[in-house]
Amino acid sequence: MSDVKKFLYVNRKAPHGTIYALESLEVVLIGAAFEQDVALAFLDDGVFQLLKGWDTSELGSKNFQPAYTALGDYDIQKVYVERESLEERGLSEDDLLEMVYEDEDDDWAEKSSIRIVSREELAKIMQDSDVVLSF
Amino acid sequence: MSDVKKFLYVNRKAPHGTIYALESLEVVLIGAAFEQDVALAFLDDGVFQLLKGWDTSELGSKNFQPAYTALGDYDIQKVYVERESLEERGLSEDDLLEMVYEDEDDDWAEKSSIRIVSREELAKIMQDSDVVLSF
Amino acid sequence: MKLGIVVLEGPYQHEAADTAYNFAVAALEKGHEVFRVFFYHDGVNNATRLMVPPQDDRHIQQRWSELAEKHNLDLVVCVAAAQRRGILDEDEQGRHGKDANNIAPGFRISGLGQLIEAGIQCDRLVFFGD
Amino acid sequence: MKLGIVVLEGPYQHEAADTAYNFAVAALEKGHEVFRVFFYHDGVNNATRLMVPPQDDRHIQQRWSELAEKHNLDLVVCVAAAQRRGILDEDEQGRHGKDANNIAPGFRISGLGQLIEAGIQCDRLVFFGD
Amino acid sequence: MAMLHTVNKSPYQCNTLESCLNHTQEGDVVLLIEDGVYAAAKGGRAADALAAAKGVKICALSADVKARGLDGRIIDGVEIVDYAGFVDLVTETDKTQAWL
Amino acid sequence: MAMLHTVNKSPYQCNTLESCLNHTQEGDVVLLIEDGVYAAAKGGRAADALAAAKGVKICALSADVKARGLDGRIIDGVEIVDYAGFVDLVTETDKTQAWL
Repeated sequence: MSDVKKFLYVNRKAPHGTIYALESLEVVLIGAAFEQDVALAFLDDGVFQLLKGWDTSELGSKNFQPAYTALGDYDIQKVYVERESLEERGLSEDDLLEMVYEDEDDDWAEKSSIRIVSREELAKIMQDSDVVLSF
Repeated sequence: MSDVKKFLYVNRKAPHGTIYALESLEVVLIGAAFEQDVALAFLDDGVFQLLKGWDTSELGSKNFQPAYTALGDYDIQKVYVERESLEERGLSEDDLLEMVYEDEDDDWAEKSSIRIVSREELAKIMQDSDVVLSF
Repeated sequence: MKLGIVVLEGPYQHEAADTAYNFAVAALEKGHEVFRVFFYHDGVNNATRLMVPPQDDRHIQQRWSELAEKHNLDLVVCVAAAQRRGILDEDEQGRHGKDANNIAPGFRISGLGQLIEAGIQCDRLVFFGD
Repeated sequence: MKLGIVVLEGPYQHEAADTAYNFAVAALEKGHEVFRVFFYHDGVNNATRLMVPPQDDRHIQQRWSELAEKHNLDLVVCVAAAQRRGILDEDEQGRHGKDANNIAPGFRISGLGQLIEAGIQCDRLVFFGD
Repeated sequence: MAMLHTVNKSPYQCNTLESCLNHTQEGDVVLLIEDGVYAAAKGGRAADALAAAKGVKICALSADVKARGLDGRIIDGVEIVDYAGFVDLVTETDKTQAWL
Repeated sequence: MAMLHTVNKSPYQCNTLESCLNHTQEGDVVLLIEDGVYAAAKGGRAADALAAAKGVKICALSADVKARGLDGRIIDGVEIVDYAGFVDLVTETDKTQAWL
C-alpha cells in the first residue's frame, strides 16, 4: 500500500446553524499540509456551504466563506458537488463560489476546482476513497 | 388574569439520542410543585418517549422511563399524545406506558393520564396554553 | 413587556446560542424588560469563563457577561445541567470537592424552579435550542 | 487492526459520546489497537474533570480516563475546538492568562494534525457525531 | 389568540417546518430562523410547501437570510424581519412556540 | 470494496437514512445506531423504505434497539448486532462512513 491515502471530506450540513461546516473546513486547511490525496464532497444541505454572497455582520459571527475560495492555494483541486442536491434546492453552478486552483501540469493555468457530479458518480467517489471524514 | 397559568410541555424528540427528553422530564418534575395547570404533549418522535419496555443496560445510561410513570404522583393528569404521530410510527395506545393519576373528584379512582388526540385537537391545545415549553 | 429567554445549546457549536443573545440585545434596545435568561441543557456551557475564541471571532461568554452588567440581567445556569457538564461556581466546587471552578461573572447557578418562575412571571417565554 | 475514533458531540447532551465510548471498549475487548481517540467540536467537552453527574448515572469523563489508563489510550482534544469552548490544560491556562484549567487525567490537548495522522496511520477511522 | 412559531431547521434535512405548519391556526405567524430560512429560498423544492401555507404569515430573520447568501433570493410573500422585528412578533402575538 | 455506513437519525425526523441509501453500492452494509434504529421498527412508515433497500445488508445496534423498547419489534431482514458486532462490521468492510 502506498503512503498516500485518498481522504474524502463529506459535508452534508448547512453552514451557520451548527459549527460542523466551519470546523470541517479547519480540518481541511490543516490536512492540506500532509501531502495526501484530498477531495471534498458537498451534498444535501452541504451544498449551501458554497452558495456565494454570505454577509454575517448582522448575525455577528465570523464570515468564513473566504476560506473556501482560498482552498486552491492549499492545492485542493477536487471539490465535488452533487447535482441532485443543487437541483432540489433550486441552485446551479452559477450560484456557487468561484473556487480555482493552478494546474502545474498545464503551465499553471487557473482551473475551477468545482466538479458537478451526479448522485451515482458521487457514490462511486465515496467508494473509491480510503478515509471518509464526515462533518 | 389569574395566578394560575397553563403550562404546556411540548416533546417532539426521541429519547436517548439527545438529552432533550430527559431534561424536559426533569423540568416537569420540578415544575409540578408550582401549582400551575400543567399538561404534556407528545408528538412526532416525542411519542417514542412513551413506548414501553426500555432496557438501557447495554447502552450504559440511566433508564429514566420509570419517572414518566411517576408523573401521576406529581399530580400530572393531562398527557396528550398525537394520534397521527403514533399511526405513522405503527404504534397504538397499547404500546405506550401506563400512566395514571388518582382523581380526587371521583373518590381517588385511578385513571389514565394519557389522552390520544388528533393533530387538530393538539393544535387547539397548543393555542389554549399560556406558556409553551419546547424540548 | 417582561420577557424570559431559555438557551438550550452551547456556544459556537449551535447557532441557538447566538440567536438568543441577539434577541436579548434587541429586546433590551426596544425597552423591554428581560426578566431572566435561563441556561439549560448544553446552554450552560455559555457560562464558562475559560473559553478563548479566536481574536477575530465573537466572545460568546464575554458578551453575555457584559450585557448582564450593563442591564443588570439575571443570567441563571441550571445547577443539574451544569453539574453534568462541568460548569461550577465556588460553592459547587466546594460541595463536590473539585479543585477549580469556571463560571463567568454575571452568571449564577440555581435550580430549575427559576425556569418555572420565569414562565409564571414573564409575559412571554422564548426558547432557543436544537 | 488499528482503529481511530472521532468524537464530535459533548457528554450527556448527545448519545454520540456514549456510542463512541462503547465502541472503543468493544474494540479493545476484541483485541484491536485503538490508535487514538480524537475529540473535536463539542466532543472536547468530554474531557472536563469538573463534571459531577448524578450518582446513579454514568460518569462520562471518568470512564474515558479509566479506559485510557488501563489501555494506555491516546485521548487527544483538539486545541482550537477546546479553546473556543473553555477546555484548558495547565499550558493553555498559562498561555491565555486564565486562572484555572479543567482537563481530566488521560486527555491531552493537541492540534488537528493529530486527526489527519490518525487517518493516515489507522486501518479504519470511525466518526461519532450529530 | 395568535401564536408565534419559530422554526430553525432546514426543510431539506428535517420535517420540523412541516410539523409546525400542520399545527398552526389561522392568524398565526411562522418565523424562520437559523437554518429554517432555507425554506424560503426561491426555486427550492421547499418553497412550494411554504407558499401553499394558508392563513398564516411567514417571516424570515434577516440576519440568517444574509449570513447564508439568501439576500434577494427569498420568495414573495415572506416578510424579512430583523431582530427588533423578531421581538415585535413575540410581543404582538400571545405566546411563542419554538419548534425544536 | 464494501463500505459500512452508520445512520444515527430517526427517519421520521431527518432525511439522513434516505440520503445514505441513495449512495450505497451493492455489498455495502448500513448499520442503524442511536435514533437511527427507529427506521427498523415494525409497522412504521419508515420500515417499508428500509425493506425496499436492495443489495445492502441492514443491521441495527442492539444497545439502541433495547434502550428504546424496540426489542422484538424489529422487522425481518434486519440483523441485530451488539457493539462487538459493530466492531466486526468496521473491520470486515473496507471503510466506514458516518452519515451525520
